[in-house]
Amino acid sequence: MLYREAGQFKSTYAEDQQIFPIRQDRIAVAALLLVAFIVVPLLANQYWLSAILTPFLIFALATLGLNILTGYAGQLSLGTAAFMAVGAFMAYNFVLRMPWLGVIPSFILAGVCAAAVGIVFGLPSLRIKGFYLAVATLACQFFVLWAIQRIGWITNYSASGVITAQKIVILGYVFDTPARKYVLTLAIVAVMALLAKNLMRSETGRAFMAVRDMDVAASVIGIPMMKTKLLAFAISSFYCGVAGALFAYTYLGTVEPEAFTLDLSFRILFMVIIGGVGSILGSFLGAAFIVLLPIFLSVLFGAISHASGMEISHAVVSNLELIIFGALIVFFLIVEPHGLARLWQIAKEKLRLWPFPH
Amino acid sequence: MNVAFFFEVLIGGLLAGVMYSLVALGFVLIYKASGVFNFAQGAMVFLAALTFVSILKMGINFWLALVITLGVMVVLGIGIEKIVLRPLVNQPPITLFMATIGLTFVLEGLSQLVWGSQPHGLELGIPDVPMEWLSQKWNINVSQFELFAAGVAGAMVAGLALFFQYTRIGRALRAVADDHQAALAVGIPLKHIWAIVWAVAGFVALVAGLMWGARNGVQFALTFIALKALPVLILGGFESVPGAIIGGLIIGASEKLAEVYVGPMVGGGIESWFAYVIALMFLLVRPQGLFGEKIIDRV
Amino acid sequence: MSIDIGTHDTFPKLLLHHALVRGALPAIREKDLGIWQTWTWKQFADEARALACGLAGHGFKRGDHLALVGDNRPRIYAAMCAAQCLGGIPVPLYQDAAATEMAFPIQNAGIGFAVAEDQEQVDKLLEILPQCPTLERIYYDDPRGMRHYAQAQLASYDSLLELGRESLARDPAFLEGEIAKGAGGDTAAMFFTSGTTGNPKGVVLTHHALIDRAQAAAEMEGLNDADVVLAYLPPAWIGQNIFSYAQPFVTGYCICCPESAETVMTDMREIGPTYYFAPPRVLEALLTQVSIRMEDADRVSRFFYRRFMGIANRVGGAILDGKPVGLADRLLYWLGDLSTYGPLRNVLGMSRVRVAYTAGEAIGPDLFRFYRSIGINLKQLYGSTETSVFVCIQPDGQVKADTVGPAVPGVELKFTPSRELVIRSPGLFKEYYKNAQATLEAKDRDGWFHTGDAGYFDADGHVKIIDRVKDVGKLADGTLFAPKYLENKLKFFPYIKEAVAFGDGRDRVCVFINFDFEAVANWAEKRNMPYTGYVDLASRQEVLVLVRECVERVNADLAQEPEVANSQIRRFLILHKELDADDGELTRTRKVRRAFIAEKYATLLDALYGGKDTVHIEMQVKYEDGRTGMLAADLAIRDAKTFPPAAAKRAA
Amino acid sequence: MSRAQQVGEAVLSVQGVSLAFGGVKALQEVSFDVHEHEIRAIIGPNGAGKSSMLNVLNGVYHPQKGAIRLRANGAWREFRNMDSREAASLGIARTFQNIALFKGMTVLDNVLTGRNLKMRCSFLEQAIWIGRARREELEHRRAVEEIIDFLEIQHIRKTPVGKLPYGLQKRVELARALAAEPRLLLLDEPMAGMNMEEKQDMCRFVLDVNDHYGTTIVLIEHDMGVVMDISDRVVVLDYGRKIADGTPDEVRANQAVIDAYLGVAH
Repeated sequence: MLYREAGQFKSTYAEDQQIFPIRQDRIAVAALLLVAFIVVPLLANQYWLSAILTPFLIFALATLGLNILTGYAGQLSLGTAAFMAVGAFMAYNFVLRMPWLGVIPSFILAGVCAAAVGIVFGLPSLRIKGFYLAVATLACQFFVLWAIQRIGWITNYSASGVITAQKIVILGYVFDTPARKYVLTLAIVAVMALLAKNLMRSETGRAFMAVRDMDVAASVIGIPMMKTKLLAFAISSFYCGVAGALFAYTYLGTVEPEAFTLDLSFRILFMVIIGGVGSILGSFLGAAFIVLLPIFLSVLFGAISHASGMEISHAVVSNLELIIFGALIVFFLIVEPHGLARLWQIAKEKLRLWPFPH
Repeated sequence: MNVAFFFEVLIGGLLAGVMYSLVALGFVLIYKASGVFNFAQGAMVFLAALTFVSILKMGINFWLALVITLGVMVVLGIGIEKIVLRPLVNQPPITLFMATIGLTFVLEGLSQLVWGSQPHGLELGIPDVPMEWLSQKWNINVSQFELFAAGVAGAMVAGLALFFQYTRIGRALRAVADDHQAALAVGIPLKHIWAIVWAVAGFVALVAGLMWGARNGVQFALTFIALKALPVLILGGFESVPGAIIGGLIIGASEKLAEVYVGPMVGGGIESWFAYVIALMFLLVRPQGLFGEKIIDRV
Repeated sequence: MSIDIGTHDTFPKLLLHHALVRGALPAIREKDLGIWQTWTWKQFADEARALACGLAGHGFKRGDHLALVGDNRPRIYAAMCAAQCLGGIPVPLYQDAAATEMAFPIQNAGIGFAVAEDQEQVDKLLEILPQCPTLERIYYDDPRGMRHYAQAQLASYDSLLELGRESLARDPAFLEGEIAKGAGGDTAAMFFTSGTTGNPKGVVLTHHALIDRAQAAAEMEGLNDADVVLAYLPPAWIGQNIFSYAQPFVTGYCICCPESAETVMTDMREIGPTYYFAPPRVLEALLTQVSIRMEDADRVSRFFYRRFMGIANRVGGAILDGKPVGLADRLLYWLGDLSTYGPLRNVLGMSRVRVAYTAGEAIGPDLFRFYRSIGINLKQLYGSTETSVFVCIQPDGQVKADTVGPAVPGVELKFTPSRELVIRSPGLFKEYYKNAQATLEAKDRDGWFHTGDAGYFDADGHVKIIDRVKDVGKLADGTLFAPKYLENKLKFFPYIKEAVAFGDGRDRVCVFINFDFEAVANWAEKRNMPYTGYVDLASRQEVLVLVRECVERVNADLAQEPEVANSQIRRFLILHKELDADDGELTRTRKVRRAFIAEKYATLLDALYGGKDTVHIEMQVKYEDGRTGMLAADLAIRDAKTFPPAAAKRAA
Repeated sequence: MSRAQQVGEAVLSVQGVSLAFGGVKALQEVSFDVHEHEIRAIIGPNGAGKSSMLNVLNGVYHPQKGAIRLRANGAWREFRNMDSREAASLGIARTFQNIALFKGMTVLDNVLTGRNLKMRCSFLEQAIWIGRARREELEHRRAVEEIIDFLEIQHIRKTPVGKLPYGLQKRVELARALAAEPRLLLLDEPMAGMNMEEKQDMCRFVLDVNDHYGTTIVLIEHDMGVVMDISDRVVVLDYGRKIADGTPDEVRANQAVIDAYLGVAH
């Protein structure tokens, strides 16, 4: 209905293969970015910026990372939080020990470290598949956290293990207010999302999907199994690593192992599934859903207790949240196993063919 | 090095391993029958233990409480199968897996909502003290309770074995595990089977819950023992009951030994991951696990 | 912006002009290998010039004919212009014609050169080679599957182009000279009209005729080089050729060739033409598709669709004509445009259409109104091959469903006593090739062309066509009988695809009817009526009733018009098979060949007039897969209610 | 059959290949050769070892005995156990008996994967999607479109293969194999499970490919009919042994073959 595609023809392959082939989409995305970069920082309040939008972006990035591995390359992983942790702590150390490096390069290097760890723990994927692999990645989760707590050098021998993240200074400009942190995060996430999209629509992405869909055929047409799988782990971990660094620096403000528990890994995995396996857009939708759900619920309960006048104990509320959250997950999986991305896809198709039903 | 101490550790490890096996069994049963990797097993254990204790606390006698809890678990198992898994049939395994994680949250929330979240002690009347004669004779300290737990575990495995061998349902179950089509062909309604399996899993969870609850107290931490069971599973293979037992023993023993002999060198706390590393090492050599069959890629 | 056709008096000269002034603009696009491959005017000109030199190299001389056999493809059009560069005469042939049908034109014009699109077309030409000794060279565009062919006549288009490029490089002056030699009076092209009877006639048209008419129409509609046209009808048909060759050469707009016949819809949607031409049957098919697809929509959207279409039907046309419309209606229409018409135009690929023509046969008022009501400026056009198409066009704001509009500037019109429309226009053809006698019959000494169409001027001087003069007959009682007029009125019902009316010299009017299988099948499913196929449906009571209602509504209609009130339809039958051009029952342009049908189905005709109410028929039928089989059926014959003439009513 | 490239001399020779799974002898001492530009059929009743033979040819299985010899630019090279990737890089492409397409991807992407060995850019370049990587991607798109056009699957270019009917999937798989511009094309029962019309189409395409690209083709099929018409020479396997080798007519006349197909007890 909103789509008016008549006359949007492609006379080169470049046009045909652009990320948003439909003009209306390009306009929408441009508008969205404009709002996100300019309007939001001006209008949104502290709470929204620091408690909702920034974490949403960070989770989206981590989800993107896991989606590359699980959604595109078909390798199930439960160690996401560990890779994030590596990113966070390495970022801390780079900033701490090589201040001259600058924040962004430190983050990138942190991501590279995460990638290295990812490759190591990706090695089993060459021999084992499915849940065996998933469980194997748990080893990473536990080992990494253990290592961080045990190896003093990593935490710079801090007693508590909880470290305050250093100020973010880029070219002398200090990112200290929520708005600034948000913008920084947004910029990084936007760029990395673009890179991910490019990667997934070119040879690498196809190789990933080929391995996912039918590895025997993939190797028969010459796709190198080992390189592809490890690359998937590396890239995925890199994204998670950077996400971890952002998590510590632009969201928590502290670097601490407790932030990167198995629970977080599951959260990210949920975001992938709810958002849509093997979809970049899905990574954002999923993150938004999981981030907003608890907030929505607490608001809801707040309203209820306010309306009914009776006081609901905090324990009850948190348990109810837990239940509803879990139930919703299940419900969602039953209703739309392909996630929000698929729902969006269907809606879009309808809009494009309107007024025809199909 | 002190041989007696070594054996003490070893036996302790083996017995701890049995405890792992108890949990692992629950996973195996369900995976075998319905190919679902039921991450909620840990939560079920927690729920079982918590329910049982809470009922005891109401002053109901032990056996009655046991029966009631068993009832609850069976109903729960069947409910899960009907509400969660039936609608997801023919979905890719990962989807089912995710569903069980969602389920975990529900169960955790539910049990604490109903019974409150404060920890309870659980007294089965078997003291967690070393066996005198052993300690006197060889100066090896082995907990009575752990022996008892081992006994229970052994009994349950035996029971399950008999159940599989000699009951119609049991045989049906094996048929399903081997080949769903075949099972259908011989006229066994799959959904019944699955319901039953979940019920049985509930029972196993109860037993595990009692043992672990009695050992570490009934508290939220119980949910994490699922994580303890996972290495056992990859070691023993998701589909093999004996695998679960042997795997448990290996993990338990090696973990304890490592904890005692290797731990200090690296600053301790290695039990959180050591089991996984063993399992992993093992997998790299034998991808299909201890008892799993070899997978051949057909072209 | 209109260019001086005095100096640029031939197509090659026009091409060079465009290559000069708008060399970088797209001249022609083709959907190939997944994208719209584009030729600029410069590339087009270079291709044509090189090709011309190639042809010259193979001995193609001034006055030679070049047969073009293929679908709309850039290279076919390039070849067309190449021939003209050398003062040769391109002769486009219908690509879907059978080999035998191709033989006549080639023999008639003694054609020596041919450009064929692909293996399929080459095979046809090779098949008739024995009957066509003059045919010396065949150039094929698509080399797919051509490797095995050893025939001496064959050469690839590319090789020809190669040859041409070399010789062009060697001596560019030659071609310039050849082009300069060309004059407006020279023959530009020859189109064979698939005559309803006898052999086709080669219509000879000069550069001046085509260019002048193309120019006149272009100025009338303000066409310019920003316009876009989809070339999807046979290039051998003047109707297509004028829009995809003559007019772009005059105005410099871009034409687009679909990937294949199957993908026209999607390709049209992608391209979004601004200038569109479609014969009524195409528009009809589109509308049928729309309604069928809307049937599948859910209740709510169907409801809104109906409501908004209702509004459009009421005020859409008026708004398009710029007539005064109430504010409330304008608002509603605006909403409708936002939610329905706009999206509909979009999915039809007509969002950008500024001017749309329909012609070739009469168009149903409902059909016509539908397109105008959703905001597409669809207009009627009258013309023929002999007149370089443009004779009458409805100017914006004076559009009617039942006329073809007033004369285009430069055209003189009048009606002979026998109601025949005769024309004098710069666009008239030179002659029928090697057929002086036919030429004389068609074009009298004072240069009036006898169209053979019967009709009259309506109140505002618009031409109204009712039928072919030769078909206009008299019933036994002497009242006027215009079969085509009746047939069209019947065909305007969505359920009726073809109709053949008889009555000349008889006491009453009877018709054969083909219902529209798609529409009726759909109708049957809605009533969950099981059926096995066309023949089965044809024998159903319900269908007979359905058709009878249509016939009776036509009768009611006829009763209102004094001249034809007495030629109401008394009896009809539903044919057991769909009339088909391959069986010679229709012309390639899907006009019914009444005489032929009357002869072929004499038994049925006798039954109709013999007063029987069923008739048994057996006949050979050809199935899609080429097999033939016997088909036997009992056809029911029904009487239709007739109405007293309006005049009589008034009297009463 | 007249054709563009005349059949040349041998490019591939299989020498005394034996393959066994555990106790099962899939192939025993099988030897034959394949000439350049020819269409070579391997036929035989079910379980004759045809698929195993093909899997040996492109390194999916490794024979216990015997060797594969390939002639690459003039020189012969011998392989005992090459892996399937090596085979691919040597210009051997194949299709599978039960379609092995990438279900989650569009037709276009599936075919594009066939060109992965020709892609040179690093993943970093691809991520940035400028200059070389972009150019490379677009060039390969062009090349792939030629093949899509050749096999007449333009209309489904952007449909996910999962949604396609069986016959078309087979064609897409052929396209993917062709995208690698192979010297040697292995077709594993290309006509299995097709109706007569689809079979004819597929035959036409196989012939066209062989003719237009001059690709050497080895195809296996268990029903003799179709294959006999399109192949230059035929190897017949039965119970893992070669029982006949020659032109279709020779093979048809061969008693052992007739027995094998009529199922005479061995």
